[in-house]
Amino acid sequence: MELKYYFDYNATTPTDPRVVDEMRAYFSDNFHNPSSFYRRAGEADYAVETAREKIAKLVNAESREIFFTAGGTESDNLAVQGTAYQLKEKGNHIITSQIEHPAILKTCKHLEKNGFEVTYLPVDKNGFVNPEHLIESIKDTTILISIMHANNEIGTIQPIKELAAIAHGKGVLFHTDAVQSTGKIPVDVKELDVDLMSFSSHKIYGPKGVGGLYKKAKVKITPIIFGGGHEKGLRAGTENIHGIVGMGKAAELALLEMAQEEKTLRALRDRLQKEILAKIPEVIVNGDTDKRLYNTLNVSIKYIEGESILAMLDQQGFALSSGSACSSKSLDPSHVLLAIGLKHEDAHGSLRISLGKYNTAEDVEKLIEALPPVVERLRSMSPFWKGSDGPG
Amino acid sequence: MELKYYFDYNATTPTDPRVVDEMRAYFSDNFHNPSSFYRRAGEADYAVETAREKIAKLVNAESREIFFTAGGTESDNLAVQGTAYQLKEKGNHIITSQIEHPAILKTCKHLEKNGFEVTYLPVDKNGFVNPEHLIESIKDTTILISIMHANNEIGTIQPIKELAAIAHGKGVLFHTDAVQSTGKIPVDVKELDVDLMSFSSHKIYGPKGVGGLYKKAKVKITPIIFGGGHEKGLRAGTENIHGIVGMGKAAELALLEMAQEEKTLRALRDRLQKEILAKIPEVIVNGDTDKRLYNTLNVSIKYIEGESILAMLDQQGFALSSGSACSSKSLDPSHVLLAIGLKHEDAHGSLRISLGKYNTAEDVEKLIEALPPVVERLRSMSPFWKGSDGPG
Amino acid sequence: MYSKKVMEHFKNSANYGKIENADGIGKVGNTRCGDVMWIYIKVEDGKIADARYETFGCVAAIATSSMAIDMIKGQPVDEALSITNKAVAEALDGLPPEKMHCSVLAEEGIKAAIEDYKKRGDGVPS
Amino acid sequence: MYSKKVMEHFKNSANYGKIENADGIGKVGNTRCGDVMWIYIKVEDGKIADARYETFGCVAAIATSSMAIDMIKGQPVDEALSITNKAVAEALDGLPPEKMHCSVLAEEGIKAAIEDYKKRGDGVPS
Ligand SMILES: Cc1ncc(COP(=O)(O)O)c(C=O)c1O
Ligand SMILES: Cc1ncc(COP(=O)(O)O)c(C=O)c1O
Repeated sequence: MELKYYFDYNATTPTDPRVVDEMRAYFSDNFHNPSSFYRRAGEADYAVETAREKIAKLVNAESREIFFTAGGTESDNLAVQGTAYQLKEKGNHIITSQIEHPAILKTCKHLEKNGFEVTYLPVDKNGFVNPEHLIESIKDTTILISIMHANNEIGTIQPIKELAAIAHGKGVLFHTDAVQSTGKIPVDVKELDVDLMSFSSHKIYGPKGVGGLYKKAKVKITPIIFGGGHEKGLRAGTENIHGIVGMGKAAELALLEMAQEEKTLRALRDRLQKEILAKIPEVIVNGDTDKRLYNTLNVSIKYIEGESILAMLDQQGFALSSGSACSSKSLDPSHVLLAIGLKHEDAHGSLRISLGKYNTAEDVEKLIEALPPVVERLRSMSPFWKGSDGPG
Repeated sequence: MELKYYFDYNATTPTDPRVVDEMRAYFSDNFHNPSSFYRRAGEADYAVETAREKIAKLVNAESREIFFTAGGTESDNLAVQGTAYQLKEKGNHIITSQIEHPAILKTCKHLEKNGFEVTYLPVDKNGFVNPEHLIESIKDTTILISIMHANNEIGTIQPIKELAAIAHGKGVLFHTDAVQSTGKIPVDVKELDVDLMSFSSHKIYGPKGVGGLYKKAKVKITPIIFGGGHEKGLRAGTENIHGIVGMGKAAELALLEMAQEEKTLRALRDRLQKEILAKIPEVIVNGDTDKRLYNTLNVSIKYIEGESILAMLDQQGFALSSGSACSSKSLDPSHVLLAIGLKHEDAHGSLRISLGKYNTAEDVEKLIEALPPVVERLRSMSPFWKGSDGPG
Repeated sequence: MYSKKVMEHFKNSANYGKIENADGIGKVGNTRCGDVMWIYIKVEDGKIADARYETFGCVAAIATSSMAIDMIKGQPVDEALSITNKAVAEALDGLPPEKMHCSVLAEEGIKAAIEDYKKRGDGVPS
Repeated sequence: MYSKKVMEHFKNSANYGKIENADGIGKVGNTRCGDVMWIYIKVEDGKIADARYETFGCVAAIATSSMAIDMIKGQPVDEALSITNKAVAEALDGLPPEKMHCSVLAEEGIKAAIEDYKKRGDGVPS
């Protein structure tokens, strides 16, 4: 594991070696199809169900309320499309927010082309949905509200419990995309009282290619992938046993180690924030600084552009991400940063530092050392930096 | 690897240890998100594209025509739903066969509830679709024909080239579910001239949880999972890198070793068939005995029921499957066996023996020894066996 | 999926086979659904002196047949009549939900055999 | 994703910064799209005696700026005018397709700077 200077844990995490160990037996030995008849198939089935229990425990659900998918994106699609198609006779209106992950936003755009109406709630400058706005947006035809738990770019944590209560007060189902929060902070489906919740394995040191959906027992949704009746008919396809076992182990470890990780990573993140603000002038911290994922720091470094910063840092071995258009392969910068009111140039100049359990204090010191000269050089190239006329 | 007496390779295969080796680096080391900016992400991207090339080579496609999914079921859904929704303005009629995998049949049933009309072509007693029937079934509104390449239960291999030519003669798109043939027999998308083709990793000694769709470059279909624009917008979700790398390696190995495997397994399968027919009276071989997967043997053992046979064999360590209702958790026996005209009791009494590269001549001899006494005992319990009145 | 008891009865059942000149035969089930059970009984002094089964069916069908025979052998006919499918399933330490119909078949098989016996006693040949 | 040439120009570019009392300045691009390029030129005897850039933008924007400056320095003004975006991109051993617009920006920047110079020559102050 060569993880020095990796600061992009919100994008994906390395699989924990203990998770890899746990999966090892499920490739060539316990590889049997869980729905087959013979005893070895029973062992595979048992492994899948044990993983389901571990995940249920992490989010305080019942095992039978956990359904496996191929990842967070599929879970989001299943929740939103599945509810929309299930309830299309009842109504066609969906409410979500402007700062959701593309897995939600693009799914909603698709539904808009197919007879559904979608309200995209704005957020305030810290990234919060306003509960009043939510209340005002609910109509007779509203069938689903989907608001993410923690934002992947700025880390802002929404008051899901309050928002779900508003939904339920009006008899509307509530989904939350908890891909960034599950396994990082305590997530309790009973406490939040959500109907549907998405999560993903590779964000919490589990393998890629597997995720899950919590679905409250009494809630009915339509599948999006049909076939052999796996996952009680909600998601067909031969079970990804090693993936499921891996995600189960990752969930178990997350539950055990979450509190300690929070302590360590919060301290590292806070130090990074303090030092960056102290060493580099004209930096904006994006997202709420209180209700925020403890591992996430998003800053806009004024007058320079994010991809250039990433490239300079990459030369020195640092892996980070940016909300600049260039690094995201689209023309517009991060929709999240624009939604919290950033000017285009400040969104282009953003840097997301997301820490994880393999980050050390040394990593952090190195980044604190490396960033100021990079910024200085790029600013010296910029027409907007001191002595220039400012942005045109 | 404890693979003695495993005869259910059509259900799933163990991951080849060479494939596991190849994947090893992609859990904790090269775990980076391929679409990120930094250099290590470029390595992940390279690994994904290299795998894509290997798969393209196996089926004689261009790399850019290969799209990764979470498995054969998702590929089938993407092909059928994706074409249906893409072309819904053009027409609403789909043609498939009665012996497709549930991934196709259930998807078609779902589409029938949503304004589409589906023709399920019957097959003859060997499992072949009649090209004349296909021609007669095509209407002005037909937008897709989906016929599987090799059947998973009886192994019958359809004349896809001929069927695709019929489709194209009428300007209709053609999909084939090649989950059971890809990697086992030569499958050449250019030769077959199909527009879409599904395949799956875990049927060819690759890991579970990954599969793919071949889509001819000029064919346009609608995604079913929306999000971050992965797979050129056709299938969103952070790439399952280790899975993709594993499937790539499996494809590479399949291409190299397919011919040798065919020779070995065909001999073993033929010996099994000969000995079973010689040692056990009143056995029917299901499926075409000529155009059939070389690893597959499906027999109906008259007067007894499949689950009981499986259970007796399981006691001795043999893993097989059956088309009986009991072993499939539904009330009806295999829809494939009924479609080729078997009586219910003969479908219930079927046994599928599917061989794979870890089967040895000894395995086969043991099965040849084990089966007759099991059949004898169960027949002695059966009201339909000799001396009884026969089925009521 | 099956209890140990079920597997024991499935593997070691000795109660199968025809009874020539049975006093009652119950034929239940059909091949469509995959389970057919024939129950043979021999009655002496109002008690079931001997009983056997012939079953075409799954593990559960064979095990419930076998258990049902154990349960009625030596019993007065009218007590045998009162044996329920639940009792058979419980005696096997339970059955998977989708297999409960096999125990129903066993109950029906016993009832049909006794009915057949009674009809014959009434002078009505089966 | 970027060629070695691009990365060299990005890392080692020395052509950046203002020219005080430049004879022409070209300001192109906008912050919405994330790339802004200012090209400064100093003209002597009809040749571009000195040139510099200031760029807010991605790796490609900085590298094309730097390369463009290399290409026009010492050139007669009218030859500099004929430099195309393709020539800049080729000189960098190519650009990813989605970054070609940066080379367009470089071409436009040069043209704008020369235009500005010519205007001033016409007695029209910028
Ligand atoms: C908030 C959020 N939702 C959904 C996803 C999609 O999850 P996955 O990459 O597992 O498909 C991600 C990460 O990419 C995310 O951060
Ligand atoms: C013919 C056929 N199609 C589709 C599938 C589904 O593939 P997967 O199990 O990878 O979802 C299978 C196997 O289960 C199959 O045999």
